[in-house]
Amino acid sequence: MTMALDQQPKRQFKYVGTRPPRPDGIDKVTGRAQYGNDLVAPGMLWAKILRSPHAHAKIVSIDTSAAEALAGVKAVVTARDFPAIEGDAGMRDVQLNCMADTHVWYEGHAVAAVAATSDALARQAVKLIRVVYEILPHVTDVDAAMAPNAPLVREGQAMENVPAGMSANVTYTSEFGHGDLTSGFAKADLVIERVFKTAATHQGYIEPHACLASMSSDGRGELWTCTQGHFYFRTACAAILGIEASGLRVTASEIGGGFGGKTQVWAEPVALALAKKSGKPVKLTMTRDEVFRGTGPTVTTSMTCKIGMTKAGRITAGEATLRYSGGAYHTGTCDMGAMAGFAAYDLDVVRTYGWNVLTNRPKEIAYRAPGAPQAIYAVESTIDELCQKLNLDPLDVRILNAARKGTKSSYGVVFEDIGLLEALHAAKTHPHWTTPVAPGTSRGIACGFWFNFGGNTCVSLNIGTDGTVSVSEGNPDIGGSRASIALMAAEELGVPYETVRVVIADTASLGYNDNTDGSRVTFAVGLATIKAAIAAKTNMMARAAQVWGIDPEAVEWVDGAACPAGPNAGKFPPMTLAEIAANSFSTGGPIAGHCDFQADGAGVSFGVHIADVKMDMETGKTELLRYTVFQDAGKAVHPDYVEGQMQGGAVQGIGMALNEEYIYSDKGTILNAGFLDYRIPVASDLPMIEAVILEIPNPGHPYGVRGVGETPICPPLATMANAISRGIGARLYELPMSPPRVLKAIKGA
Amino acid sequence: MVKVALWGTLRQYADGLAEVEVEAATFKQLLDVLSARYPGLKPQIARGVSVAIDGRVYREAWFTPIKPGSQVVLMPYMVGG
Amino acid sequence: MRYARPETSTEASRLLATEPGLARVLAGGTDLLVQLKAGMTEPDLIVDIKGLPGIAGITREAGGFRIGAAVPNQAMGEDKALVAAWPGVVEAASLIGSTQVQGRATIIGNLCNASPAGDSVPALAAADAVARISGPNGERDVPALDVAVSPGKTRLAKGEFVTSIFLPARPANSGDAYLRFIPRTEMDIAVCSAGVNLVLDASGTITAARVALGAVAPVVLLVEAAAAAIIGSKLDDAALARLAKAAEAACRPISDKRGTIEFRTEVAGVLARRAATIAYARARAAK
Amino acid sequence: MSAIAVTTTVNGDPVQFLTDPGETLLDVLRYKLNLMGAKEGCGTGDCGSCTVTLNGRIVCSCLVLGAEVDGAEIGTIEGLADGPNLHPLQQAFIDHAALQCGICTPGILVASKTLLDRNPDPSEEEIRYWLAGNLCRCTGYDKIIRAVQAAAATMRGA
Repeated sequence: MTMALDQQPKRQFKYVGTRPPRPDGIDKVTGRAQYGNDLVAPGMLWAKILRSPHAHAKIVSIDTSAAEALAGVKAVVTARDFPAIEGDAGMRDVQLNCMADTHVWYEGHAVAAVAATSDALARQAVKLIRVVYEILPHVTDVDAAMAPNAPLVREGQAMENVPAGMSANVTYTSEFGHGDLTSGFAKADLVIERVFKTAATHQGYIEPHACLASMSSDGRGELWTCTQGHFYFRTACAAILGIEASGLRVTASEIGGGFGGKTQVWAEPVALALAKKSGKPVKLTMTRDEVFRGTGPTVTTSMTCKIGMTKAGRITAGEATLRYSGGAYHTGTCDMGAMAGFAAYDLDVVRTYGWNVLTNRPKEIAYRAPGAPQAIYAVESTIDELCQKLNLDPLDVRILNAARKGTKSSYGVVFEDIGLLEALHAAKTHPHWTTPVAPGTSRGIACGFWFNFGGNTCVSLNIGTDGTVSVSEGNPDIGGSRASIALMAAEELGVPYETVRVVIADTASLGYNDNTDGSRVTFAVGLATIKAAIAAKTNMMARAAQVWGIDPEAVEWVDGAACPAGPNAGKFPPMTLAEIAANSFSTGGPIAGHCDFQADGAGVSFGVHIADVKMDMETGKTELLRYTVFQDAGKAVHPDYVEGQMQGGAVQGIGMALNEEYIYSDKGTILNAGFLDYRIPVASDLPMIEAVILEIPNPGHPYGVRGVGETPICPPLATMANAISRGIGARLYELPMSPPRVLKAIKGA
Repeated sequence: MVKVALWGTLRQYADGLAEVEVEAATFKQLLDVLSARYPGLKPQIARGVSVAIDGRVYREAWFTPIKPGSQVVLMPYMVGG
Repeated sequence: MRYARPETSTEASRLLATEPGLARVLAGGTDLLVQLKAGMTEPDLIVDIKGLPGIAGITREAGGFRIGAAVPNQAMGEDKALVAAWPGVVEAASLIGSTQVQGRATIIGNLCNASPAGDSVPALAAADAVARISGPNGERDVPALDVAVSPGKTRLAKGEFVTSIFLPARPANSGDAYLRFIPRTEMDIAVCSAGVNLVLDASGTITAARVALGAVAPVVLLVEAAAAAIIGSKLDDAALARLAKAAEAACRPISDKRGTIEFRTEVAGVLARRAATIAYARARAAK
Repeated sequence: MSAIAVTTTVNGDPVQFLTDPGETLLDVLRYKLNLMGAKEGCGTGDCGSCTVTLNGRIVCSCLVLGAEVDGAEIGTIEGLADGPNLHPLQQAFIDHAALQCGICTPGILVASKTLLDRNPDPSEEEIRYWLAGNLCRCTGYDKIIRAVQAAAATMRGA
């Protein structure tokens, strides 16, 4: 019996790779599924947060007495209700972001909150809170924040690696890469250096943050919330409130989108503090306006990219400096951009620099491949411009330079099996690429990359006495993961998909699970499920061996049943999982498998996108005619949902490219905090998005699975920029490429 | 002995070296040896580092074994969306 | 806040006129409820006019059309005779908001919201539509173009509200069109817009024209110079160029989150040209 | 502030409730009638996740006052299935993986149902424009459009 995970990924599947209905489908098409805002409790209060109208100010005083005196108001909290966290600067920042104490650092920063017997009363009560501010100079533009004499956002935030003489708003720098730049650029026939800027964009999930909190005087609490990671939320809420984590049970509701934006606490600690103070359950739901003003967008960036290329199209050296700002806080997002920017290429000489800059903007939080789309936009645009100037085919140049197995990546790691070349070759022979570009239209292509994560994972798999299977896992299902996990359990156990039920356990019922992020769930939770299934199978084979009176080593698992392994083991008919389960009370009790581990070996994923556009040369408007995504999924467990990730990620990237941006007034306030003027793509903006899945198995997973969620947001920015620049005969260096900017570029061309 | 590649930022704290040789059988031993030899690395190690061993990334597991001759690359600890 | 649903216009005017606090008229509610949600308005009284007799219908009158204040824009698109006579006005109405908003929003609400970017207004102005106003002193008629006086402000006196819009009868060989510029294909407020209404003679020469521009000034502009630039022509390229130039010359927009002065000015000329081309083709096809 | 008594029909059932003048139909449905299927994504009519039918037209229930619907006929996602039997659109959305997070799904289904009631064979473009007011951030709309097309074909008996 060899039950260790094979190093060679499995290639023959019965269930994995099929497209069955998702287990939560009926709940979600009938309106029964319960999301963050869908739970109510007897005696519940309604909460409302008061937010700063100023981009940067000192809080002189807060007078809550009038709000407290309003009939129906049961609790008011301010920073005084949150004991200051010591010894963990990162968590202290999270705490200060949930509730400002001495300063507000951006418009929308929470300063107080109220719980009252109705939503209307809570809204009335926050208006009665009197906050005296001393307004301070603000800065929202990343380049302006680095200029001499820029307003100082926060004092004393610079880390040890910031060189002397830099703006005090620079808090962190990093450097990656290898090779000698001078000789690398010297080998090039053409070197160009370009400066790019990208606007902050919001994750734009349709479900606003919402939670229902209750907390007793003994410190025991319950939190129901829409989250990408209820275990982290428990940790953060406990730290921010100064309570024991074990006292708090967090249950993840169904989640109406996150894309990284629900990996961090915003309102939840505030709701818990109000519940603690009032002694009653508290419902706190953000408005859309609050979501835009008060929760995390992406970084806003300014980037310099320099690339040298030979006449034959070989890149001789690449260098990029990424100036990222994620608001008034430290973020490591510039690291990820600096590592990802050139990852698609096999380069002898590459150097990237990341800078984190403070501005008076909301605290950045991860958005699908955080930091990567922007850096990749700069690199892929610069490469495309070199191709244009050297009259080279942009796809052939990418094939010539593509990273492959054995390539030392720009961030130092040597790649294992990767699928970039396969994706590029698939693109080259695809009808989209082989169809000539129609007159009056233009075509762009770009590559993208994401690392993919594994991480802390805990799964329990229970065999029911009737032969059905339940899997308890700890990662909210944000896009069909229940289906893919059930498929992997069915595959490993050899039982029908329909007999497997997957539940998302609360924090009191299962060990810690990392957030649903980093494209980790299908990989890591799937791996844990396979391991738990193997443990259950081992148990079941031992039971069969006992019944047969043979050695457990002489039993193997075939098609959902224990069988004697080979002719020497004895002649017994297969004993099915259902038969073993039915006899479990007589053979030793309930049967389960468990896995708690740290999943490593998540394979990186590459994608290639092609776009055809038609430009209105008189208005600067872009019409997207055709879009194709090629991506390596390792093994597509449920291909529908893999395609869905590729399509959805691409469209988010198209939104970043065309219209999405935070627009600021000269007072540092946001002018477009709503879906009317923060323009995410609507159905009529788009063609069908063709998704071509490639399967180059990840050697780190028994089925070859790679994460797929994040890579597809990386290529579209440059894919669209490259298509537009070829269409209008001029290149834009700033995102979004909104019609006024495009028209200006046309006029200037 | 294993050779450990440092990302650019860290080199200033390691005598300017892009690669250092250390005696370590696990990720934790590696971090301990580096902290002791190059105290300037401590703030970044406290913020979080991951390691890639022969091309596979381990996000934080201390007791990940490192075989002699392995290709070891340090990376900043990362978050995703 | 109180809610009233009067059953006669007289009662509605009385409620609006006698309310000591702020009274707001509710028809489709697609602007009012957004303002309520944002706390931009805190009325003491909401007067729902959807219960008034005749307010929800489109009726034929003097060869033209009278459209009640509670007719949702979607219903305008469902009236085949109206679409045939005033395709530009119906297009403008059908561009306001999503399908969901179309089921509620009204052109009169759009007019009374007094935004320079309201989609129906340039088309109504080009059509020379007339708003009928009901108030404490009875009814009066005002050109639709004159209802708004500045952004968010109308000519309506206390107690007055618009009960219907009248679109006149069409002469032979006439046609209208409306175009707006938005960054997406739907769901946006017009960055700038143009409504054009033409009457031709049998040979195709333009004998009468009205050109209105939206979102390029504090109120919708009726640009007589733009009309003059094409009257007497068969909308040849030279006439179109004169039209665009006259339209651009009339623009005095602002730069804001939706567009710049330069962009609005330039694109207003483009839209005027394109709308005129569509209106001309319609007029040529019309009997 | 005085409450207003409203008698109406929701999914064919007679319903009575008391509402404050400023209360939206969405809040009435969710918190007075316990019909949580309509979601508030924006509260300003820009996302469509609160879509219901009001006398046969789709509306954003966040832009309707509860007080306005006296005597009206309202349809919500909860009324789409016939008891345990899913509507062809609901089945098509499951079969075609037309939802990821599912928060926009109730609104899109109600809107699509009304489209197919009016036009049993809509083109891709007609579906896209009809649904332009229903934001979906997960799918890129591709599978939603295909699911509506498939349901339309099923309902036509094609």
